[in-house]
Amino acid sequence: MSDTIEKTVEEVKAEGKGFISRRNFLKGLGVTGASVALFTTGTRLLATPEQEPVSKIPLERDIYWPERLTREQLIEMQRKMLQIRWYDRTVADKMLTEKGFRGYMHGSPGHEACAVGACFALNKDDWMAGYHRSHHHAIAKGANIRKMAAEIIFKASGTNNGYGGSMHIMQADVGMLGEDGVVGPGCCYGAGAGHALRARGKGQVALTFGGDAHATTPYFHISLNEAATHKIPWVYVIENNQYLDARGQHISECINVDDIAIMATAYNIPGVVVDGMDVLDVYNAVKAAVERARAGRGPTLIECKTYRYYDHFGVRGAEPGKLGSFGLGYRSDRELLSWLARDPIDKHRKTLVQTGMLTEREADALEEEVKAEIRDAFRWAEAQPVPRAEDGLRHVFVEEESVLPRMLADCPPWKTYA
Amino acid sequence: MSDTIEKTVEEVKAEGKGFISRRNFLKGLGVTGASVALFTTGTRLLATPEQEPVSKIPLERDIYWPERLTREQLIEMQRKMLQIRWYDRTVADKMLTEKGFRGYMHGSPGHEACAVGACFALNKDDWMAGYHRSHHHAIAKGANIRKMAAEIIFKASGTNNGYGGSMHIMQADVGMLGEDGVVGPGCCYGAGAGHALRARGKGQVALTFGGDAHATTPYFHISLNEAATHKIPWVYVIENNQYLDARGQHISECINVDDIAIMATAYNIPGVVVDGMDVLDVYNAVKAAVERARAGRGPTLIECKTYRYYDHFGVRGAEPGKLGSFGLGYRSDRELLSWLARDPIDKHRKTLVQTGMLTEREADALEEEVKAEIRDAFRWAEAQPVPRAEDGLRHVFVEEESVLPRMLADCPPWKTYA
Amino acid sequence: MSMKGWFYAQMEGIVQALEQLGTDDFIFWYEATTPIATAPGLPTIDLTKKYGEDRVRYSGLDEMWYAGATLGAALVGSIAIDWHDMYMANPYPFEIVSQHAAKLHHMTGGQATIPAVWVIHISGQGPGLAGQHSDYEADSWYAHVPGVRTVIPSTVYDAKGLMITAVKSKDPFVYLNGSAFRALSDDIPDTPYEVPIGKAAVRTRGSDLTIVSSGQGMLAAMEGAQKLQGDGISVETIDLRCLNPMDTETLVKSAKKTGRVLTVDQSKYTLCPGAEVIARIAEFTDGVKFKRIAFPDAPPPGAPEMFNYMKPNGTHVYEAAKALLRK
Amino acid sequence: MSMKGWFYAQMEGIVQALEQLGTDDFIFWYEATTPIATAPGLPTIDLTKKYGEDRVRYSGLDEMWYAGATLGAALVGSIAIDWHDMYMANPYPFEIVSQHAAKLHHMTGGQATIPAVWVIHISGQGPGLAGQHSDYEADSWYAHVPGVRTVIPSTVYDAKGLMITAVKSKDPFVYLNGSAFRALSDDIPDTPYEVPIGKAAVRTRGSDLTIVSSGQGMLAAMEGAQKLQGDGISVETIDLRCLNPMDTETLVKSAKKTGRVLTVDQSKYTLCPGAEVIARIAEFTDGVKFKRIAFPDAPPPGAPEMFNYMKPNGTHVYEAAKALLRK
Ligand SMILES: Cc1ncc(C[n+]2csc(CCOP(=O)(O)OP(=O)(O)O)c2C)c(N)n1
Ligand SMILES: Cc1ncc(C[n+]2csc(CCOP(=O)(O)OP(=O)(O)O)c2C)c(N)n1
Ligand SMILES: [Mg+2]
Ligand SMILES: [Mg+2]
Repeated sequence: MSDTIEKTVEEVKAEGKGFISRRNFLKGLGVTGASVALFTTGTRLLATPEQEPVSKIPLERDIYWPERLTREQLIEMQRKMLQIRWYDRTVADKMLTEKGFRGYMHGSPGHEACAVGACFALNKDDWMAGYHRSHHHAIAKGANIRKMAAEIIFKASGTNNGYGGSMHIMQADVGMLGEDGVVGPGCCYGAGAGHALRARGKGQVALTFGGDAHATTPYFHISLNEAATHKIPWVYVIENNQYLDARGQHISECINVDDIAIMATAYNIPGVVVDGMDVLDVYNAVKAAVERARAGRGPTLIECKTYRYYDHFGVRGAEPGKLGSFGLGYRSDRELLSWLARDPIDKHRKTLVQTGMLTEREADALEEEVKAEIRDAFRWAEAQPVPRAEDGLRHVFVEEESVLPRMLADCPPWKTYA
Repeated sequence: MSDTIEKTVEEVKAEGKGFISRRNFLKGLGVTGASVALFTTGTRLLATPEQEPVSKIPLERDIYWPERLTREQLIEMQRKMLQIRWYDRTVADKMLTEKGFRGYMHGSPGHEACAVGACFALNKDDWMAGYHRSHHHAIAKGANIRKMAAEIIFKASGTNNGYGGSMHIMQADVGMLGEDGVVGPGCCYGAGAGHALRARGKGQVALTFGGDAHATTPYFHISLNEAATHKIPWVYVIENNQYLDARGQHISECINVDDIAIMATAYNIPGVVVDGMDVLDVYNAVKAAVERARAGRGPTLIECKTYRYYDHFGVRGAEPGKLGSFGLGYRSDRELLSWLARDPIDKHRKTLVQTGMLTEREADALEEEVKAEIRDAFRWAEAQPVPRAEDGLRHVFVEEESVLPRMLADCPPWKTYA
Repeated sequence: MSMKGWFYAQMEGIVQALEQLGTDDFIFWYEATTPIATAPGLPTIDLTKKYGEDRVRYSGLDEMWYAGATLGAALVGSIAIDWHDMYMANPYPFEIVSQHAAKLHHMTGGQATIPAVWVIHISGQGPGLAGQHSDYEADSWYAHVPGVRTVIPSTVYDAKGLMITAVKSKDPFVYLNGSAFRALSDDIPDTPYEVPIGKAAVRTRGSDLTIVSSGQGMLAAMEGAQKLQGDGISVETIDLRCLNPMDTETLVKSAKKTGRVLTVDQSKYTLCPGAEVIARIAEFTDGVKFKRIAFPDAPPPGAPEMFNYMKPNGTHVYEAAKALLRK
Repeated sequence: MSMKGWFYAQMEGIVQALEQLGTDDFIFWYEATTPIATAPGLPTIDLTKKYGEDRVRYSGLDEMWYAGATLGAALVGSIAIDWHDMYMANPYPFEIVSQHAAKLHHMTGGQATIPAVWVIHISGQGPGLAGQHSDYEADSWYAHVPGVRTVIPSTVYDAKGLMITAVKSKDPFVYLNGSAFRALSDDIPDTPYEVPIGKAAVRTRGSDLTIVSSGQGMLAAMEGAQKLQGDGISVETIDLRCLNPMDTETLVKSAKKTGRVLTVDQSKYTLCPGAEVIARIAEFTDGVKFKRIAFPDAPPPGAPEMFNYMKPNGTHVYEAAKALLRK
């Protein structure tokens, strides 16, 4: 790690290095103009095109991390984003068209770059905690997609054996601590996990994903404060899609600052705003933060400006075969279109094609391959058995086969002692 | 309110106005050099001699509020500080010397200027929430000292009729919401009170006092965030005495910033550091914040750098008739002495004498008067009756005379239904 | 009398209670449910319009904040309501309710009054949401806290009446609001009325067997009672309505009459409200036979197969009652 | 065997459990009590020295933080202990324990394991501290949460044995730690041993009357039992030790034998653990007579006159037993 971490933005800028950006990187590859100009959303929160540190402590900037990715990795990023996209589009279409489909989703389309960019910065044995909207996180961290498809329709062979469903997918063996139906605590147990990992001394780090509303919860403060004070190897990635739930409350009505990242100032740690629609931008920042954490320099708060194409929950305003939810009332279709125009998958595809890593045909083929894979996954899932009713009494404890069916007239002790 | 509130510190400074300080005020009165140079505490948190806004939004600075206080008010400040000092010194001495004395205290000596400076900025019908160390707040807000003396020894005629004791003194009719044995929530219900007061439309404001450890609690963040977002007329005064409890943990081990006031940046509100040993400095800042709140401009976070002369709780290291606790281990006696040298009562006395508001004799007489008053209060308290045992079952509800004595063999329903 | 939905009844209760108190000094925090209620042929109730945005405040996602803010508003004398409709966040207000709201009147020797209501939604209703979003435990948590009244309506009539009682009271209330009742409508009075605290409601009168339940447990209890009546069994069904204080007298009198008591809870078995019911009856009368059914001591699973198996229903009640009658 | 204090026994339990598991991968957060324990003639146990500051961490005042951090550490496979000795802050870990720790194993279909112990101190002991600092309610709150074992020792032997059981278990535990026991010493084994969960301890054997209690209630229960024995009454005294799961069998067998059950709780009356005791016995056997005493449904007042009157003591137990025997 270079010393520049401890310098101010201005100093680094003055030195004329450190700000090796996506633009420069692409320029280096002979590609310019690839980044689409960012749309603004009125007077609301702006996405910023370059990763500008908000707090006084900047992240290390003299390495542009994506430069070090291989062609295979850059293509793998695209594959993962496509998997996420088609997984959720498939769920959306099923919700719209299949009577009796018992899955549901908090759709992640729009957020793909956040999940994939961040998870690519992690090793397999690093841990990641999701939130309620975490299909994309699970896939990005390498969860089994078939089992995920089975889980959201509560099949006995789902990731969680049908106990959890869409909001609680966990896959421990790929380092996914799980989604969380309660908004907020993920940062707290994520940072706690980081604390334990440091003690273990194997250089692992932990990462928590959160929505913008995380910034309004009690856990946000205590976790950042403690993680900063104790230099816990932990990265906090906020996917600021600007809205809370299906009421459509805008985050600007819930906090008094333009960028959540500025809150890092209260903890004297780097707070960074990145373009959440650019997988390389996200990767660059998270990778720098992960390196910083691994080096014992403590946590980083990263805010990805992003957007969710669907409604908060479910498929209101969506049409089969079409991406996104329109006419939601709390947001304009124009706003949605402006974000669709910056789609992270289109963008990365362009990068891959323009840099000669994929031909247009190969890019198409990749997409078809993923679609087939997802189609298969859901077919497999549908063929799986449902759980047995009595199994609801199992898995309450590791050390107890099952608990008693206390709703039954002949619950065992009744017989035993009567 | 002038427009300067929305300007940056630099702009205001450039205009050459706004920073009318204690020094300037005293200079205007022909007194200079009255403020004692501040001691530092090694590499730890520094008290800053002038009230420097920490966040980007400064408090209005073109009025030096103490200038508008009458002689009577300036003397009344001294009286209140003396009452606090002698109330707690008396408790300390009694704890040290009277076997069977059943009161206790989290001593406030050292903090007098914080309480008095802040409460003088409030009207009687403004509300104030204390914390566990709030003898000084109660007295500063005008609570009945006799009844307080009775309360801490659990007399039936104490402020709380003996139900509360030292940690829970409340006096509603002077706008004191009460102390709190749980560290943290006071900011939350304080700000909630402010919200309700605004709706009532009578221009009232609410103020919460907190210790430095408040900054580590979940309530700190959510209250400041919501109060800032909704521009709640509320002022948050942190008395940073640098230590947590009797373990002696220093606040710098619990937060990652030098000044708690910087945390205001996360909420885009003024965050101000003041000299908590200078009653006028505290008053000036809190008064500006109160005016700001009343004008509908939202909350302010004010950090008073201060010190507690006694141990966290009780009288370890103290001697009868002597001020302060020495030899505590977790802090050096030298550090304590350096703060004693900046005593807020001595300082204000000097101001009063040097500005001709009191002669030395009158100042002495004031002190004697207060001592006698406190002596009387404790005498009165000791003569008061203790509560009746069964009264513990009363006051559980407003609308129920008393609850049932469920520890008794003959608890009423037993008889009724048997 | 007119037909009103559950929510309309509650909103009407709030407005009428404030009218009776003659005050507009009222603060209401909400999260997911906009306080606008309609009912066919009746005027729309819109709390925000009526009292203004400074009093009726949408407060984002931070349940801990508005639980505490509610206390603060009440402490300075406003009637304050925390409309806590995020059941997965039920433990959040717990600190403020148990350590502050429930203790301050006593701890201040009668000075502090807390005219506040924490309307805490409990769910546990549908399958598919799993552990956190379909939980039902908060009844016993809050009912074990002294210094606060814990009520739990299961009829539209009580939803309104208990709301009026709670809002008018100078004491703090926890008003548990079962999500299963959201779709319920009933013909209830238009004029204000109170449901007294500490008085259980006898929903069916009978002499063979007493069934005691509360909140959403009443759905299974009533279904079971009907089936039993179909078999010619005379069932007395008691709806606690108020968990703390609990109506010992009604319970004991019914138990003395029938000699058999079945408790039904959607809450988790261990220390469910039914445990308190049985303990009270057993303490104050002899020779009664008891049976208790409840949700097993397990989190609710997501899969409908498992969840529906575990949630007590009318058949469970019917069979348990039969077993108890054979005892 | 050697004389050990309460705290020493617990620290020894932790160290021996880790030794038995053969792991050092252990995280311990504490607040007011430095984990250094001494006992006459025995080696000092200093957790910080033994495991390092990265594992044994003093974490300021933020109970909510380390309650959650404990969960995180456990989720990634470390044995994690939250030494929560701030009883006035007992509701803080409640969200994490009830909504996460207790549900995650089930909600993940058996994947997540949580080898964590939340050691939650309860007080309620001395007068003078009033409502918040001398409270005793958390037993029922936590015992009503399924998916977590709630244990509550009242002897030095159990303090160690239950700690070993809890630390070695792959399941989450709430270990309720009564402040009244801090000064207790006893001659207990030096070697590791476990106290089985779900097994109550019979402290005195008898045939006239069963007294059931737990935690600090045991102090009054044992005092009362002694007095009764002085009168020639044969008392069976049962210490629950584990509130959830509760040992129904031991309770029912004793009740069948004596026919009379008195429960004693320092917890608040409504839904105190004794309510569950009575309900279980009443469900599974007939003809037993019951009586329950507990702290009244009121916050504990500060003044000693009031507090000492309300806290159940040996005389209360004695008199209640006498009344029950006359019944
Ligand atoms: C503690 C809590 N409160 C409320 C909810 C209901 N809820 C679920 S998601 C959500 C909005 C979250 O917004 P954000 O963090 O921005 O994430 P997004 O859904 O936009 O991805 C709300 C209010 C919850 N699950 N948990
Ligand atoms: C929630 C909670 N945790 C812990 C405690 C125990 N405690 C009482 S005061 C205190 C230290 C508070 O420090 P600070 O806020 O700096 O206030 P000070 O005592 O220095 O005035 C602690 C840990 C408590 N009362 N409440
Ligand atoms: Mg969002
Ligand atoms: Mg302090």
